[in-house]
Order: sequence, then structure tokens, then C-alpha cells
Amino acid sequence: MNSRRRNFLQTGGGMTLLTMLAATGWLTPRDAAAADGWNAAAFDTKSMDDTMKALGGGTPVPSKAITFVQTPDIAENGAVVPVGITSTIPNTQSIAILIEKNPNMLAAVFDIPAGTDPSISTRVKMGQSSNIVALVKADGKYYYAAKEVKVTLGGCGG
Amino acid sequence: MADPMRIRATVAGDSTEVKVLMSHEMETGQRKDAQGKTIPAWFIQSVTATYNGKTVMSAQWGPAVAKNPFLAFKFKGGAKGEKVQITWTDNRGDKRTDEAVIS
Amino acid sequence: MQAMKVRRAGRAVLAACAAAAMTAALAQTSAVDEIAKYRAALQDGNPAELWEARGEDLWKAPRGPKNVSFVTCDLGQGPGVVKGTYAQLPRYFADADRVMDLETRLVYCMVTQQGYTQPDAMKGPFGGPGNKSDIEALVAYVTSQSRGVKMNVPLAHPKEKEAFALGEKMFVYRGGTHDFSCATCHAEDGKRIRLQDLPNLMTVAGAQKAYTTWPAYRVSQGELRTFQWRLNDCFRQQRFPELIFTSDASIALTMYLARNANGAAFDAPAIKR
Amino acid sequence: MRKHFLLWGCAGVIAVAMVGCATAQSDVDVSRQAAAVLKSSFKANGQAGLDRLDQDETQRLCTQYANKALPKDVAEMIEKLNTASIKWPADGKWLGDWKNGERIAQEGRGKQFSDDPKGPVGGNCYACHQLTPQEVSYGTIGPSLYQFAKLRGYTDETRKYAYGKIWNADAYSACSNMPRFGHSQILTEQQIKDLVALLTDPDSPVNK
Repeated sequence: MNSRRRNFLQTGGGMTLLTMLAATGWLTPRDAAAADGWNAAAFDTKSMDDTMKALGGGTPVPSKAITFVQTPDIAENGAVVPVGITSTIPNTQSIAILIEKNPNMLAAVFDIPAGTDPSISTRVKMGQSSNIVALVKADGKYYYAAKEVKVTLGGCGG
Repeated sequence: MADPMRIRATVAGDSTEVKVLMSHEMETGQRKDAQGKTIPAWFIQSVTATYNGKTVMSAQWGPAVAKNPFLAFKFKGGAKGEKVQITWTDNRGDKRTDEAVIS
Repeated sequence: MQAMKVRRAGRAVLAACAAAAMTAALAQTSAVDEIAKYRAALQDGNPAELWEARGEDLWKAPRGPKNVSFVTCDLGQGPGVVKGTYAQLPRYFADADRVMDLETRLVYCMVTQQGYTQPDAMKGPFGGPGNKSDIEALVAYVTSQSRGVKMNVPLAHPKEKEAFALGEKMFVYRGGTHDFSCATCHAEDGKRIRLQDLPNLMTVAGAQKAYTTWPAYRVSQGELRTFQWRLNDCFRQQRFPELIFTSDASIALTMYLARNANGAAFDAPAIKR
Repeated sequence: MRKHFLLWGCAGVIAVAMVGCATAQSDVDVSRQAAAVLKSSFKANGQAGLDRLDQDETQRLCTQYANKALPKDVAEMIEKLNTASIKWPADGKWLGDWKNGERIAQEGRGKQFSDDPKGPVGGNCYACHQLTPQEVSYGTIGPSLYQFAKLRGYTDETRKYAYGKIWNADAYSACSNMPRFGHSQILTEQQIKDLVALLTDPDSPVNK
């Protein structure tokens, strides 16, 4: 299953990204979590099956207008992986970070109000080497770009 | 109570760059302690940045954001001496607000 | 005898080995470059700042049974002076008649001035999830006030000389299940463990580069780590028993390494893997 | 007159000898003191007892000659001592399972006070050596072992060398940086055979 998911991503097939998008559950915050509007369902998707059930939103298309900045090909430690994403798609409304092989795929969603640069920089955890997907919502449509980041083992004690 | 954030806001040209460090465990809920018991999830879920009462950034986070989170973004406008305010809320309902003067 | 023969056979294929290594080295160059990019990306926004801020508050706040702050604590340049002090530690303190590193001196001040018991002052030298270490925060603050200051550790008092000489010997002491000494990993230039560069601590350049970048925020742990921690964890990985916090050996080794770093500008708290 | 001269000459010789002795003595004293201070500066934790600070003959000699050229006779003595400790496989077979070998080479845990005594114990070979080309995170304290047997030949001789070297590296090179995995009971005979397979099995990715 993992490899299938990976293939879809690499070929840019809509199927997987559609489910990933559903996983973000972006459209309506529907969970009364501790923080206002925090979408528990979106952050809880663990498998393809879960995400299939929650289909919604449009099909994202690959976009060269989304770029990774300050995101290394190799992370010295998976506990802290710098990720920067910039979108030059007009009217970018949100930027989300998804990590394909993490237990829960969605890491973060940033809403970009008018007047704020469509560019964010943060640091995420990665359990293992994986694709990082930058998902951008602009004018109600969805776009994505993916980048593989390798996580290495380090130190002397394992 | 949670420790204060470290916020740096600097204006250059027509926009202000904001860099934030937050003190938080960002525990995933997937790790086990020495006794084999699962350590409960504990992480920041939402972050909001405001300038002059206007939201300039809002985010929803899961536990995959790294411990002691870092966030950087830029917004149009901002002037030296004015303030940027940041608030986070975690899954336990803890909240922290700090502000920084734009330099 | 048999072994000797095999050894010779081994040498014969050395050239071939070198050729194979070169092919593999190509892939390696890009890995090393990418790791450099990773490290560079982390420099902007070091969570060590969170420790420095907490440490400054702790330094200035009245504490302990006697409710006094560290403002009366003498780190070597007079009571309450913080700026530049870490660049001249460890050093001999006449009031304690002992060579002390920063952590040992902080504990001393907590006991003699703030009224803590020795065990209470020694509690929690290293933080973990859900239990923050005051010592680590204090060290972060004090060391941050020596940033840019040239290392200038004294070697004048006989006890300072003694600590240095002992540290030098301890550095090469082999033991444990794996026969490791400090020198096993830190006595040659240009070596790595996994992808982490190993400083050659027996050279001035190596000691300078290493010593001036501790304490550091360790991204692998999400904690700020002090030099006492660095030594403790090296010995753990050497498969030794546990180095006692502020023990004589910990101070002697710190003295040896800090003194070897003299002349370089201190540049920490840093951020490391 | 003559007697006096002789006397003074002798005194001089003795004085020189004593000075020489004094420096040598003080170096030994510092070493002794360092060992004593070390022992009082550690506490037992988990599986790592204070006895781990007690040195065997090899460790003692290698510490003594650290930073100095190792005299040839001392090196030979150490190598002889350690060669005698190698326990060759009773069944005469060198090769285990290279896939297990790869896991052992990756595993960094074992014998640390923080490790579960019942947990895995590895060789952590990648900390110091390059092995399979797939693993980019490898150290350089030891030589690259990529294509180990492809270059040396898939022979019994190569395999015996690999086995013996892993069992006790000091048998081949006195005061090696490499742990004596068999001698010090870090790895079992089977684990060492698995590592020999990783290095010398034609199917192992090390030899691709």
C-alpha cells in the first residue's frame, strides 16, 4: 500500500492527493477540539482507507509555482526537519504540509490572509525518509508539489 | 505555565518579517516511556498572529510540528515601534500570548 | 601466523579498495553537502534562546531557602559579573579551594549563598520531557554572555595545572566493554561517526571548534545541553558507567579541553543535531 | 683529588638518573592519579558497573602507550595475547545470514547504561565503516568495507580474516580503535557469522 501511495504521488495521479486533501478536511472545521476550529479528523488520518472515507474538495494538480525553500534533501535528524514553502499562485489562501509516511499525514495548515506573503517556514518531525507534500489552496482550487527528504541515522548510540 | 515565546519582528521595505520560537513539548502521543506506557499527546493546535488587531497569519498544527516550534512569515506593512501579537493554544487548552515590538 | 598472512593478502587489494571507495565517495559528497544545507537552515531560529531567556530570569530571581539571587555569585570576575566569565572557566576558586567549571560553581553558589542542600542543588542537571533543568537554563544564560569573547582559561594555579594534566591522561584512558577512550573518536583529523564530524580534540583547532560550540540545542533531543552533559553522554556511549555531575574527572576533562580552546572566540549556545 | 673527581662524577650520573627517573615517575604518578580520580568520579548505572573502569592488560598497555609510538615488542605481545583469545567456530562454518548481518551493522544499541540489558546488542559497524552503498550515513573512523570480498576474493581465507578481526581486532593490530566484539562478549558467535556473511557473501549488497 505504501508503495502504491508513493507511485501515485510520483506520477502525479489525482487519486492519492485527492484523499490527502480530504484528509486535511479543510473546508469545514467540524470538531469541537480544545483549540477553536482545530480539525481533529484532518489530523487523525492514518491510512488510505480512513482518508478514502472522508472524500471532499477538489482534485489537486501539480504546480511548478509551489517551491520548497530551505528544505534539505537529507535531514541529519528526523526530529527537526526545516520546511519552507512558497507559492506564487495568485490568491493563495492556504498552505499545508503533509508528510506521506508519518503515522498521521497532515502536519500543519497555514491560512494566508490577504496582505501576507504566500510563504511560510517551519520545522516538522519525520519518522522516516518520505515525500513532503506542499498543498496550496488558491482561488478555491488545489495545487501541490512534492519533495523527497531522506532522514539519516546519526551518532554513536543509535 | 508555559515559558514566553521569543518573537522577532523586523520591518524591511514594505513588509515585516516575523520569526517565532515557542517553548512546547509537542508530544506526539505515539511515544512510550521507560515503563512502556504511552506518553499522552500534548501539542500546540492553533497559532494566530495579529498586527493592529488584524490577523496576519493563522495556523492549525498537528503533533508532527517539531518540539519547541519555529515559525517564520512575512506580511505587508508594519512600522517600527508597533507591535505584533502571537497566541498559541494547545490540546490541553493551555494558551499563551506574547508580543514583540517591530524593529 | 595465519593471521599475518591474511594481513598481507589484505594489503595487496588495498589499491582496489581505494578505487571502490572513490566511486562510493561521489554519492557521499552530495550527502555531506545536503547535511551542510540542513545545518545552515537550522541556524536561523535556535531554540536555545528559550533557555537563555529562562536562565536570565532564574539568575536574577531570589531563590532557595535564603531567598537570594545569583547576583552575589562570583563566577571569577567578581560577584554578579556574568559577561565574559565563561571564557575563563574552569578556574581555581580560593573560597572553595577547588578548580571549578561553570556548573560546579553554580551549585556552589546555590549551596553557600542560596541555602540549598548539596543534593538539592545537584538535582536535575539534565532536563527531559516535562522536567526542565534550571541548571541548563542558567548555563545557557551565562554562556550566552560570553559569545564573541576569546577563550582565556588560566593555567597559573598549581591546582589548575593539576586538573589539566589529569584531564590529559583521562582523555586516553581505555576501558569498558568496547575499549573506548575519548581519543578513540577524537584524536584524528577529518573523521566522522555516521555523518557527524568528529573534532580532533588533541589539536588546538579541533578543541577550539568543539569547545566554543557548547552548550548547544540538540535537535535530536529538543533540549539544550551543557558541557557536563556532553561529557556524561560521551561516556555513556563509551559504555562506561555514569559520570557523576560536577565530579573531579568531569572538571579535569573540561579543563583540558577548555584550555586547549584558548584563543578562539566563544560561539554558543549553538544548535546541533 | 682523583677520588674526589670520581665521587663528583658519580654524583652527577646519579643526579641525572634521578632527574630522568623523577620525570618518568611523575608521568606514571599522574596516570595513576588520573585512574584513581576517574574511578571516584563515576557511579554504577544499569548494566554498566564500576568494574568497567578496571582495565585488562590490553587496555592498560594501550592507555600507557597512547600518544607515543607503540614499541614493536609491546605490539607483538598484545597481538599474541589477543590472538590466543579468538574462539573459532566449532562447526568450521564462516557464513551466517547477511540480512541479519545488516541489521547488526545498523544497530547502535547495546551495553550502554541506558540500554535495556535484555534489548538488542548491535555491532554499530556503520558508525565507523562504509558497508552497503545504500546506506549514506556511515562513519570514517575505520576503512570502507564496501566490496569487501569482491576485492579480496570469496575465499575461506578472507572469511577467516573477517571472523577473527571482528572477534578480536587487537589480534591483528595492537591497540586498534575497533572493539573486540567476540572477546569482550559484545556479539555472539552467530552474530559474528552474520556479519561475516554481510562482508563476504556474494549476494550481500556490500559486494555489489
